[in-house]
Amino acid sequence: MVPISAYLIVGVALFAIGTVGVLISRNLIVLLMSVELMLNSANLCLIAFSRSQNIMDGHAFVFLVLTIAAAEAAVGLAMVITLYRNRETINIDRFNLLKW
Amino acid sequence: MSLDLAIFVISALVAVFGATMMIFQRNPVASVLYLILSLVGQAVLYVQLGAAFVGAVLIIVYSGAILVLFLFVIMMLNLRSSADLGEPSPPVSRFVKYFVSCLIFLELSFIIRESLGAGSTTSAGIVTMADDSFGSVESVATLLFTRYLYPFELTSVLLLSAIVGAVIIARRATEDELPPQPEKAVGPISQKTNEGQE
Amino acid sequence: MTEYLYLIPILPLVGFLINGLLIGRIPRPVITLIGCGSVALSLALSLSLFFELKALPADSRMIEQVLFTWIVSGNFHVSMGFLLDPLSAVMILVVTGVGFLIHVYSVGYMHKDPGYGRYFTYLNLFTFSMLTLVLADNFLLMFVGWEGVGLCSYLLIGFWYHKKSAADAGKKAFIVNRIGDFGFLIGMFIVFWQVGSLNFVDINAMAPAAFIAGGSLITITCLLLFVGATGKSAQIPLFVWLPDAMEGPTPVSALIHAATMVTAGVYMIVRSNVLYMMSPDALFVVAVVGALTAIFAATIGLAQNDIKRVLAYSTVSQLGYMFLACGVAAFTAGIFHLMTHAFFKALLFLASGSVLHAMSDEKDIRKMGGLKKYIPITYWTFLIGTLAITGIPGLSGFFSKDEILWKAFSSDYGHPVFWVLGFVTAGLTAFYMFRLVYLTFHGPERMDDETKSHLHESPKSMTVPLIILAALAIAGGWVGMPHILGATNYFEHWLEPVMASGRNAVDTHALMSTSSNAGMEWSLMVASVGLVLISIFVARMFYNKKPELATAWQKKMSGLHKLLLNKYYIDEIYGAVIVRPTVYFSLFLWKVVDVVLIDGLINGVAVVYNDLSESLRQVQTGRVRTYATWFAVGVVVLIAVFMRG
Amino acid sequence: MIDYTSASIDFALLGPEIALLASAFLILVTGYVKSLGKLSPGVAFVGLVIALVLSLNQWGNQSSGFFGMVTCDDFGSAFKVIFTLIAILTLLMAHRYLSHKSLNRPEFYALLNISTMGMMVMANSTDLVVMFLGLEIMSLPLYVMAGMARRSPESNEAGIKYFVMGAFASAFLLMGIAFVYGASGTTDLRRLVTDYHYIVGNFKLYLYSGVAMILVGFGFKVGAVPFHSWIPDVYEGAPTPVTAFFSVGPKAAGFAVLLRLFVFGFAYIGLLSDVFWVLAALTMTVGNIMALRQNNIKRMLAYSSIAHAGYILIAFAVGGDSAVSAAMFYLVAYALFNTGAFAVLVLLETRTGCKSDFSELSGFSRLHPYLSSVLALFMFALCGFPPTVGFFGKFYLFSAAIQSGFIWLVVIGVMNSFVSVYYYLRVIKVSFFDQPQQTFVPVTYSPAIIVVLLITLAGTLGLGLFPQQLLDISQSAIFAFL
Amino acid sequence: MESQILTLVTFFPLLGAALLLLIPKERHDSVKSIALIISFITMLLSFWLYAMFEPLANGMQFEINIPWVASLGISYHMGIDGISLLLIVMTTVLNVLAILASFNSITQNVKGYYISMLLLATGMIGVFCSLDLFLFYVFWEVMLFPMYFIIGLWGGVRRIYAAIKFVLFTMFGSLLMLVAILYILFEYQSFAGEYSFDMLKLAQMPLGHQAQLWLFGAFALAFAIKVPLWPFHTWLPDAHVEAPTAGSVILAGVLLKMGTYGFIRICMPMFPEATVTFIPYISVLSLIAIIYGALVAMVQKDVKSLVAFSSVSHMGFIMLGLFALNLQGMEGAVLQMLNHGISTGALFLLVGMIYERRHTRLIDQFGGLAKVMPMFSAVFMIVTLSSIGLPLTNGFVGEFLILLGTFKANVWYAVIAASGVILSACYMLWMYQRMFYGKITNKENEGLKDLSIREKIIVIPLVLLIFWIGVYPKPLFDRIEPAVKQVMNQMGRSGTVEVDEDFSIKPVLADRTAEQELIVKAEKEGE
Repeated sequence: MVPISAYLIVGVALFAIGTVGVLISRNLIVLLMSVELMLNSANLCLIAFSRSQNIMDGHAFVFLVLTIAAAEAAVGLAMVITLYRNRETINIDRFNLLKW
Repeated sequence: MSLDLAIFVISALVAVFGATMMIFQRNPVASVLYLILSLVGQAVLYVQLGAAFVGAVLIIVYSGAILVLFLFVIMMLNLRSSADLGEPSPPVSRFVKYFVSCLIFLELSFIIRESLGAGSTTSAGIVTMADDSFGSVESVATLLFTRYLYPFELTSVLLLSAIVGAVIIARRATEDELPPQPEKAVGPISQKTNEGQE
Repeated sequence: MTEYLYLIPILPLVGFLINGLLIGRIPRPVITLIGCGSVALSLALSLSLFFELKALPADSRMIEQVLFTWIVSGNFHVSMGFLLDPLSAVMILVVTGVGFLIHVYSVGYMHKDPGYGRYFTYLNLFTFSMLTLVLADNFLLMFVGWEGVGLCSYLLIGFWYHKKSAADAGKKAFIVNRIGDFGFLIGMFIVFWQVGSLNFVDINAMAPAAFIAGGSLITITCLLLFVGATGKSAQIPLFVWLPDAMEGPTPVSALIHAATMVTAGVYMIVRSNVLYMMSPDALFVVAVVGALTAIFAATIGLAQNDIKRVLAYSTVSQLGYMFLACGVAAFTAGIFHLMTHAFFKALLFLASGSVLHAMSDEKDIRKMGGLKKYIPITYWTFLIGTLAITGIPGLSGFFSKDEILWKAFSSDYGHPVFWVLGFVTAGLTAFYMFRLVYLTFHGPERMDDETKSHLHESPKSMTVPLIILAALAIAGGWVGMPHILGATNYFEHWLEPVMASGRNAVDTHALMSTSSNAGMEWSLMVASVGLVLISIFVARMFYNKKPELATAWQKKMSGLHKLLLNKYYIDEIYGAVIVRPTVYFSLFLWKVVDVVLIDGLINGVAVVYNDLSESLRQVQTGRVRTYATWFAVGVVVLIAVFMRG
Repeated sequence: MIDYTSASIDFALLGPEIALLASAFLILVTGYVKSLGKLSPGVAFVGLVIALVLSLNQWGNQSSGFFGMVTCDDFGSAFKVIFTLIAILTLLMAHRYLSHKSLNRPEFYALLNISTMGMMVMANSTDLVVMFLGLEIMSLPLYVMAGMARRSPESNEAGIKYFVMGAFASAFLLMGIAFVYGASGTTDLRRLVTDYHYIVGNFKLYLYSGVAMILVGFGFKVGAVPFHSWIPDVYEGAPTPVTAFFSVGPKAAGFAVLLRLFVFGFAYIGLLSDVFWVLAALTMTVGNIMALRQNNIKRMLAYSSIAHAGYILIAFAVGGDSAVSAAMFYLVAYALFNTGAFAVLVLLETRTGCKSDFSELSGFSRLHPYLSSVLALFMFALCGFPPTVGFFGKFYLFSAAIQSGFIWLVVIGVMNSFVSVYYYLRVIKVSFFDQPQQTFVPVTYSPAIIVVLLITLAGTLGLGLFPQQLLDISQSAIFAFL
Repeated sequence: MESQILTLVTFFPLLGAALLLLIPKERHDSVKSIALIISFITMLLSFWLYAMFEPLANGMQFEINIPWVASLGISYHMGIDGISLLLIVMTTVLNVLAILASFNSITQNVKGYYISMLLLATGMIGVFCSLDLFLFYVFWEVMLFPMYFIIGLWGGVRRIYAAIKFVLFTMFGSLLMLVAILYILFEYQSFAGEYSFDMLKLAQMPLGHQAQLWLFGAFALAFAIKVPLWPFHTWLPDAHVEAPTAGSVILAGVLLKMGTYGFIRICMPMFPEATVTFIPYISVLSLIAIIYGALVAMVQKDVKSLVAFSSVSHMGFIMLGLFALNLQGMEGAVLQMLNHGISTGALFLLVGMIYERRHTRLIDQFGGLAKVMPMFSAVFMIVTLSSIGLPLTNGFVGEFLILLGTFKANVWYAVIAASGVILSACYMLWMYQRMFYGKITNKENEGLKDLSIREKIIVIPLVLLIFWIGVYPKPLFDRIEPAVKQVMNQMGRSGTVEVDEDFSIKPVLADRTAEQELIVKAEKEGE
């Protein structure tokens, strides 16, 4: 049998990869996907913990999180569209009118 | 090497691989596809953890809907890999970013390793097979409609606001909006008028 | 009448207030009436009180009148109160008497001045202050008068304020006096904290118990008070202001800088004779300073060419005599000389004023000469004054100066060296005074024709006071004839009650050993008179008979002459050592400490903050990924912290 | 005591939330009918007022429902009142501004109400899941509102920055909740408290790291350093009424949750005090120092809001009843004068082309002595001068800290308010002392904004002079807590 | 009515300010006259206060104590003793004169100006009335804004710099004071079990030595900046020079007194032991201020900054007198607080008058003014003399007592301070000479008008006060003495210091340790 911690480590690893994605990707869409990935990795952890605690609440929570992720994706993508319309780029580094 | 372990290793590798590839793609379409790959790997892990229903939802809703939405937007905006992505960050800054992320990973995995098996309901943190109802559609549904009724209803509000928000942000301009300003900010705008102190 | 004691100072104050508040609105005759009248009333009152006092038995000649409590703070209690005793009686007579004459004189002297009203206002204020000074029953009220006369001196020296030199001189006088006051103040503090009172009567009674006679505390106290006296009475090292004070109108020089104010230091020492008697060391210092000042100022007087400056240095010199007297515990002699000096020096100044009046304010004696025939009254009165100051027997100056010289020699606190210094000074005095007389009134007429055409004798209002003062200069000394001449020293008897307490303070038989050596006294007297006569003769040789001799000597000793002419460069030394460094130091404090250090530090902090802000702002790059990086760093740290916990 | 296990589905507990949601629905429905679109601010207002009344009505009512997911107590009710008040003020000042900028869409009001509802959800629960959901319900509309001015690159940018950072923070928060769940098997704060011996004994590290990440998530919302960096950009770019709402609403909600979690829930973690000590000191210092050299008033106020968050964080380091009530008091105070300051900016910005740069204020007082005096008063309140409520808030907060021995933290706080004087006074300096650079276009008032100004002004001065009432409320609100 | 008179005096100007708000701002004349009337009535009220005040009586009078924020022990507690009484009277008088003096010089934003002046008056009077620390602090800070506006709006060229410097300096100190106030609150709570900000109650609380030192330090810093004690003085010249005339008058006349008042009202009764410990430090700083202020004043080119630095010097005297901690020194210091207000206030008023005529304050622009403006020069002379402490003017009485008291406390302090007396004569007379004496070198000075009726009305009361206090200060001492004694008794109550029969403060620590040693010795021997 695989220990729960292995699953958790995978979850954490995915989380870290998501973090890397947010930190390094200049493409706004990839960045959004990285955030999604982070949410998903948290979900994986939730499921794993749910398993280890043998309590199913985590499953319900994951359900809710999926909804949240969907909502965020919708709003985020809408913003991407507007940004692209206005600025014709989705390079996140270009959006630095506001600074200092 | 048991079957479980093999499945775990493979799907974990797929998940991690997909995630890694996702962030390094220049072409967003490829990114989306890699993310889907990763999600598939994760879904397998879900199933292994006795969350078959949630795993299924992950594939159906996530890969099927959300990521398609991404694809849809990418297509709509006609983004290519050659789209303006400017200069990559300087190596130092990139190193810092990797380093920080690694630290997060190391810290969290350290915590997991340290807590291994402590007080777990299962011995040594090894998951035993749960009863059938664990993770089943019925039990998840029961949970959602009893204890998690209120949060579940709240998600509807969330979705509503997301819809409204998406609409209001991304809708076409109406005639009552101001015409675009003469010096319409196009493309890279880097200069800023925030200079000159008193 | 004694209940009207307070009116003596108050009357001039009233005069001051009326004249001052209505300045520019009342005609001159009224100003004159108020100005002179108030002093005249004071004089009359003083005379009547004097006689009233005289009528009392010798040991109860003391009238104290307390008007109201002035300052009270815990056990510190000072009242506005006046004390009339033989000493202050003498002083008020001198002040009101000479003061009145000078007021009258001023009517003529100042009649053309646009600041006539202001002048009398100041003069009345001065009279008020001086009377307060001498009548005060405590140190603090005395200090009021003390500072008041200083103020009036300042105002009157700078009377012609449009002249820079006058304004400078006034300021100098005030500031130098303040330096003296510093000592006076501190001395007063010691007295108060030791004795518990500043009232003279209390001090006289309690000081012997409060201080250890001959101890260092009493010496310090007396020396500090003496510092005050040196400031007011222009002694070394604070004499520098007095010659400059001659920038004021001449009657002012006569009143303030010769007859009354400058003698306040002497008065103060005599007033606190109880304290001084307890400190032989302090007395010694007083004597030394007095003697040195006397000879020092006399030497400067030898070379001056300004008629008033010669008189000014002679005043400094004579004041030195008075301090010498005090220093050898011959307080009576000091006061006696103070009085006679008031007469003849006022006379000399007023006469010189008359000369200036005639000479259209030309002060340089090298441009005078032969005035004798143009202004005879002035000449004769001036000559009487000169004879009195040089100490020609029979005139007032002789008696007082001779007594001082004798006491300097014979007193327990005296020393032959003091006598020698005083003796030489007497010779020098005779020389420069007659130099003055010869250059001014005799010999060729060196003034220009314009001036010559205006030469005239002064009006009555000026000559009459001169004549009265001349009479006083002759006769004023007869009240204090020495015993060896077979006369009664009324003056000494009169002041005896005041001095007795001082003598009682210390167990001493001093001062009384004088008459035992009549032969010595006679011979010293003859010697000094001889020296004076020789000096007069030499002066006559140099400045009347053979002027070329004077120029020859002047050439021969040009270095010395220059030194004397420039007053030993004392002003310059003070300027270089004290004034200029202070100014530069102040500039340093302002420009460096204030602006650079303190403000620099504070502005520096502001700049640091601003720079910090400016550089921290750079962190806010506007790039989301940078923000996320910081965010992630925060997370790492936070988790790390929690992991340890 | 509250019956925490109640499974009753008692909608009365959700009265204010339902009112807001209903009004949002109504707006959305009517909004698509052109002729009814004008009604939407009114509908939103009515919804908010009803919510306010219902919240007030809940005062003293302590019960739990929905399987323990909804906990109604005075603490929550008090915060609900604060949220609705803030929303009402925002609504009042937003309407004309939005019309002026052609942003007056019915959806805005719906989003405002939904966001407010999200805050209520946050304040009204002791369950991490519900808190998280509430946070999202609050945040999503905010992201949208920040980016509302679609034609303005700044607004776009503000929206996307807020969104990216918000989502990033949410991920951490979620991970944190997952870890806490992993440690305890529950997300209910009450069980986390009652079982803490067991949890700490067995899963200390899970719990601690989970708590750390939860702290990150909510710390982000309140703008604690180093999770603050979005604030200046977003505040500057967003439409000003929205910024006004940002700077107090979500902050108050974040603090409500943080107070519940960290002062009461996880108070047994001894480390927290030190962590918050550092966070507070860092937050106020960074906020103040960076505010020093700003040229845009909105941006300056953004940094200042970071600094004020730092002051409030002192209460967390201190812990205990008086600190919580002080934090609540300060939040109300801050909401009042900060909203007031923004209301003046809103007025200014209704003139064409004005971006609230400092230079645009020069000579302001010549034309508008009263308005500029009011602005000055708000600045004084932000500085913490008496007799404004800003002073009393700080006073109360610092006194709570000193009583627990946090003298050095207070000294740091005090030194920080000293630094802040400089930049707040700069507003006054520019508007009063500087010569007008060009002709100053007069602002035009609307009744609504005058009401806002009057309310905030009255609150700023009135509560500063007579704080007793509010003090009592803030003190009694915590008694019914948890 | 009688019980509320302090409230009335304090808030009457505020009421007036509210009234002014209603006047249209174009109507300058009615704004001016209403402001004047308000301040005048306030002055009359303060005279009434003076008349009703019981001299030679102990304790606070006209006390009011109403709970304000009960749960924190904050109350609206007002009451005055002789010290506050005199300062209040001085404040109201100076306020009238300052307002009168502004009639011609303030032409812009007239209404705002007079509102600020009246607000300022409320703040100042409030500080002197407060017996509750919180209330005190509120008034203390409230004063800040009107002054900030007065300097910043109606000031000179560098007004903005000066205004900000003024506020930042003052704030810096007062914020630390706030921390100290909070700490006291906490200490008192653990001592008495209740919250209280009542100064009288707090003075009865025993505090540990260490705590006293810190608290004293925090309060002292705030007060020292206000005084201003060297080296915290650099805001003063800037603020004085840049402020309009009335601002300078109030600043010098009243605001600086708040610092010294704070020392006497708060620091000394509450932290007696620390006060004694701090004597040498504060005294040395005061001495530096005396000498330094005088020296720097000497080389100033601007009359106002000269007067400002002279204030530094004079305030040094006051501090020195206070920290002599004996009756003479403290009474002298309190009296000197009034004197400095009158003399320096008068100086600033006079400088303002000449500034109105010539629009310059540089000394070398003047010269020979005595000829064209005899009355002005005479008054200036009187004020100058009062400032340098000539006997029979007010300055002397205070300065003398300060030096007398200081001499008892420490001879060398007194000696050094007394040398400041010399220096003050130097710079003042030098300035006077350069401005008024000599020939008229500057053509513009030739046609200057002498004092107008309004200006005479301004200066005459001050001149009268100068001489009244100089000649007959006894009524003032009758009011000051019980108050000072009360402060000393409050200090003595703590048991760490002792008031001897001459009313000077001595630490008893040394004796006590000796006693304790004896006990210890006895115990050892017993064993």
